[in-house]
Amino acid sequence: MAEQTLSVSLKQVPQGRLGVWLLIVGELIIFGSLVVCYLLYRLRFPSWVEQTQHTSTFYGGLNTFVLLTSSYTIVKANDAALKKDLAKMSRYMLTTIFCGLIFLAVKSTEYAHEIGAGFTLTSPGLQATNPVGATFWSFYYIMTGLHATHVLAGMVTLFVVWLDARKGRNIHRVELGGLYWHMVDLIWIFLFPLLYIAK
Amino acid sequence: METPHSTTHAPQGFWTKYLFSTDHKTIGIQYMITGLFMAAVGGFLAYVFRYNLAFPGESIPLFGQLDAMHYNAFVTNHGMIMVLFVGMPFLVSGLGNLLIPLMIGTDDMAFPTLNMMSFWIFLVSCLVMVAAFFVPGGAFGGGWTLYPPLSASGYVNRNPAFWSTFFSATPMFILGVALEFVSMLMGGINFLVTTINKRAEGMTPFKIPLIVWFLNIATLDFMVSVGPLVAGAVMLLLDNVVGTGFYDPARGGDPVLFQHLFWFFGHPEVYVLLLPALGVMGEIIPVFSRKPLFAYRTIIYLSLIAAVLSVVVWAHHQFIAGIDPRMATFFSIGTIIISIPFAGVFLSFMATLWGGSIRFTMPMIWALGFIGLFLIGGLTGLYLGSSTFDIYAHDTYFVVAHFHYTMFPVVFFGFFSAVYFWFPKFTGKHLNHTLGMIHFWLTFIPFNVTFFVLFFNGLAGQHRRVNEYSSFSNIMKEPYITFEKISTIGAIVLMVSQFIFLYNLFISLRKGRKAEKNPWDSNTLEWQADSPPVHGNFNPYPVVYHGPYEYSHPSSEQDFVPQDNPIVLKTN
Amino acid sequence: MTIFPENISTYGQEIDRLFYTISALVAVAFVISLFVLLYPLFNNSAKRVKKATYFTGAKRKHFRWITFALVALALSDFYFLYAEHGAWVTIEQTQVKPDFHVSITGRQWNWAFTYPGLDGKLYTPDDIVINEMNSELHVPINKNIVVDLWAKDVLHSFFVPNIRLKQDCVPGRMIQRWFKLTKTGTYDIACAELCGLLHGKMRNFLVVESQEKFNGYIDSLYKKNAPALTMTNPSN
Amino acid sequence: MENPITVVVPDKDHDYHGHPNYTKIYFWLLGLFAISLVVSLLFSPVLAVSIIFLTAVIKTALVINNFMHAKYEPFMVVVFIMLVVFILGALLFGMMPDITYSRLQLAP
Repeated sequence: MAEQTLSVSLKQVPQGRLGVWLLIVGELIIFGSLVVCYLLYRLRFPSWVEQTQHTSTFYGGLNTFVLLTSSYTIVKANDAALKKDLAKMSRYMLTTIFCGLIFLAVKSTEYAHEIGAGFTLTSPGLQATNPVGATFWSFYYIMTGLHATHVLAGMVTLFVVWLDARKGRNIHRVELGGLYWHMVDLIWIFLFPLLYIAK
Repeated sequence: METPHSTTHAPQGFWTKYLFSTDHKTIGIQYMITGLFMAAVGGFLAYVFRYNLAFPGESIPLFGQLDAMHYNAFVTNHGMIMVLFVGMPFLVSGLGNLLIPLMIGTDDMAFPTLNMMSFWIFLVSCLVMVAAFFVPGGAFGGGWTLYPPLSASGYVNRNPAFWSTFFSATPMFILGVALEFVSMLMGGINFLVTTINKRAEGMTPFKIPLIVWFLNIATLDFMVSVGPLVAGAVMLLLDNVVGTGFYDPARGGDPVLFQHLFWFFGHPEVYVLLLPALGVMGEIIPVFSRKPLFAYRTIIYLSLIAAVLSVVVWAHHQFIAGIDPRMATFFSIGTIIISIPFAGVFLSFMATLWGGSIRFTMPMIWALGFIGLFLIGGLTGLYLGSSTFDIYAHDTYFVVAHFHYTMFPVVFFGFFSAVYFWFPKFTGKHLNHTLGMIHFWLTFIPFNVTFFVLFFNGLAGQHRRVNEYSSFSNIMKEPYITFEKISTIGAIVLMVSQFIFLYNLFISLRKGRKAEKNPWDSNTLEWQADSPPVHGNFNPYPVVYHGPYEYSHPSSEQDFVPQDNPIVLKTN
Repeated sequence: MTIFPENISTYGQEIDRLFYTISALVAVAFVISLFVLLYPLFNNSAKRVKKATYFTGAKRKHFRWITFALVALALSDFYFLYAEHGAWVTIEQTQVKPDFHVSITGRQWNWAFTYPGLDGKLYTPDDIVINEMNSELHVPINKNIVVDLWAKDVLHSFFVPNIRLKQDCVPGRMIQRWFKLTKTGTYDIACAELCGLLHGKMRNFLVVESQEKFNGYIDSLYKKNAPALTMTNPSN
Repeated sequence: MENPITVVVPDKDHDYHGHPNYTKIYFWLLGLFAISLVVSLLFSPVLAVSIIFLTAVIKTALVINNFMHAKYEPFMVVVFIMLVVFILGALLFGMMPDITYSRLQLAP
């Protein structure tokens, strides 16, 4: 009897990783709800297709490439961390953060481009002629903007982790930062087709 | 035996011990005190507008005249404060923090610093909510459901000059709620990780006390259902502050979208509050019946089913909001079906009483009161789950009475049961029994007086959120005018009698009878720690051998077998 | 004292009947549950029963009673879902042939009524609009009246307790409902959805009258409004 | 008697039971990305959109399983991911009749 009850029945995930997984669940539902709202409106207004013509597949594609690469480098960093190869890990982490920087730079260029064409969060110019179309741009900015904020947050997190990890402290945090970073990548995997290539 | 951790590292200074503590017990008590403060705020708002309803146009003692603008603001804030700023800290954060580590036999939460942070964010969110009353233009008055376009555009009940600035009431209201969500999400991650990873050795899933199960189901339910509302609130905030058109029909937006997003969270939120309260009953009833909880595993399965169902029935709040009538039928069926698992849980609690040896202690009386009242609340839910009757009853006082019959027992009876039960554990002092009895009867009876008459007002067609019913002379006639007055007098007695509780807390803390380790002869692990538990809770960590509800087991001499007692029980 | 206000519509009776049906079921459930709750409290107090009986309810034999209760609950649930569905279809999903068609717009803070003009059609330039606080909506008795519900600014909810009809008006969509009234008189039209400062003052009247009186009212209205028919075509 | 609590030291004795070939996965992801780009330029919208979202789903599965090591995690983590899908599905199909298929009409 007593022997039987002493066994721990659930296989355990380390608590840090479990926490990050739960955070990811929460974040994915928030983003997913935005995507769902966008999808509902997109299906409601076939005329939004004109607006999607104005998003730049080039910038979007470039950013997809950058984020996929950064996902790859952070997973390699984690691999190096497990093998206790601190120099390699540090290099890969910095590459990832640099990829994040490139992403934000491309995003800013893209925003500048769109704002120059008169598409802003409220698109006052568009509202006069095509009020329904203006809402597409609200969605565009809220979704990409929130995503860019997460990229920034991920970069800061990774940087803080790197400060410790390069000296060999708290190496397990590389994986946690990496998990978060992959989530940012996942969201982009869906935003890219939704906003840039499904025209 | 090696000491697993030190119990002498308790922070000693005033600031670190009582304010910036990472100890789960301190944080839990901080949550509860903040919740009590917000309950006082919410209660005062209720008193003011309840008085105004019964005696329209008269000057309200302690307040003065109440105009329509403030009436709307008070009703709105009363709703939001009572649900998110009283219910959540009492039942989810407060009880969760106090009980989870103790009941699963560990020293603290998985992430103590995160835990402290979530409390401080919660405190900031409370301050934001209260501060919104003092900004130019007054607090937000668009209904606690925040329905756009009223909440999103300039058509609000306030001076448009104060409208679109960020530090006006609407953005503050949304911000306060958003901060509360952030705090609860952080706390929720903590609860789940703690329960999954930090259980004492031997505590298999079905040896976890019911309340820990329920707190975790509630937390998970909260975490997965709050996302859509966060997204919706971000869009609402942008509509409000920047002027986007997510909910503006002129720009293709749809106000019904926000209603969906709101109730997708709003309905599970009811269960987020209900489940911990049920968990409290699940702890109290077996202890004072001296019997195992009836069908412990089945209760857990039923509540898991209910938690899954709870996220697919949300549109029953919108039967007449212009949704597709065929969808309404679907959601009506879902709503009615969800009554079945909860009926199962309640009947199991009642079955626990049968064949028991019932001790009418204070916590038991509150628990029984809870079950009696929630019975009325749950059964009147059947009227409203029926989409056809909801055409008539929606947004009338029938709905108000119904959800006060569910929410008031859940939040306050659940909270009071918990306080009367665990007060000796966390303070080392017993509460005064006589004062407790007076408090119970002066809460139970006035509560029924306040809300039972409102069912009839609702059926007579009186709709809610109207500050002066005098303009509807066809609907508002005798005896409904008298009913309003009865309800208000009941509410005032109800509120005043809560001072007995505060007095009881105060006097018992100072002069109360000293409590032993396990005053109720209870099984669960928290009673095996000291009263009050030291920093670190257990030394050494307990090892669990039995389920939490082995009362009056035939093969044991004592009528209770603590979970960490290594004796072998014969099963028959 | 009657529970409900006087019913004047053809389908209001069904809602009242549904209420009594559910009440009967709920009363039975309430009495049984109360007995289950109170019986052990009197019978099994610690003074009378010194030692509790040990059973966990894990066995199906013990859980049988609860299973019975749940099945009974499920059956009664589905009984009244079945009972209510007809009324739901009548009120919400039925397209009746309109004898009289009127458009009602909720705005802050009154109901605006639009009658068809001489051409008998709504949304044409000769529509007659009545847009003031406490105004009256005149409808004929014993006729199918179809109302188009609109909202101009924020959410409103068209509520006439005596008809047992309530419907939210949502900006951005038109919602059609119908009723047929059986009794003449003046009744309240309220707004049941919080719509801002004067939500509580948003009260208009429904005047049900005979066809002759109603025709006279429409004629007088047309005479009075004829010079001021400058409404733009709302259908665009 | 040993310390009775299971102290979880993160990744101290954690083993992934082998690792996926990250480089291979990375090239798969890039390949799928290229497919979605090419498809969007060549095919008719309906076909293109279906293929694009198919690639997005495959990419997600690859990232979650390999980069996030979900395939080495216990069942619980899979349940969490399924919860997200369930919630978003319920939200989408619950709201679709009201938002997508309702006609936008402004009050006269």
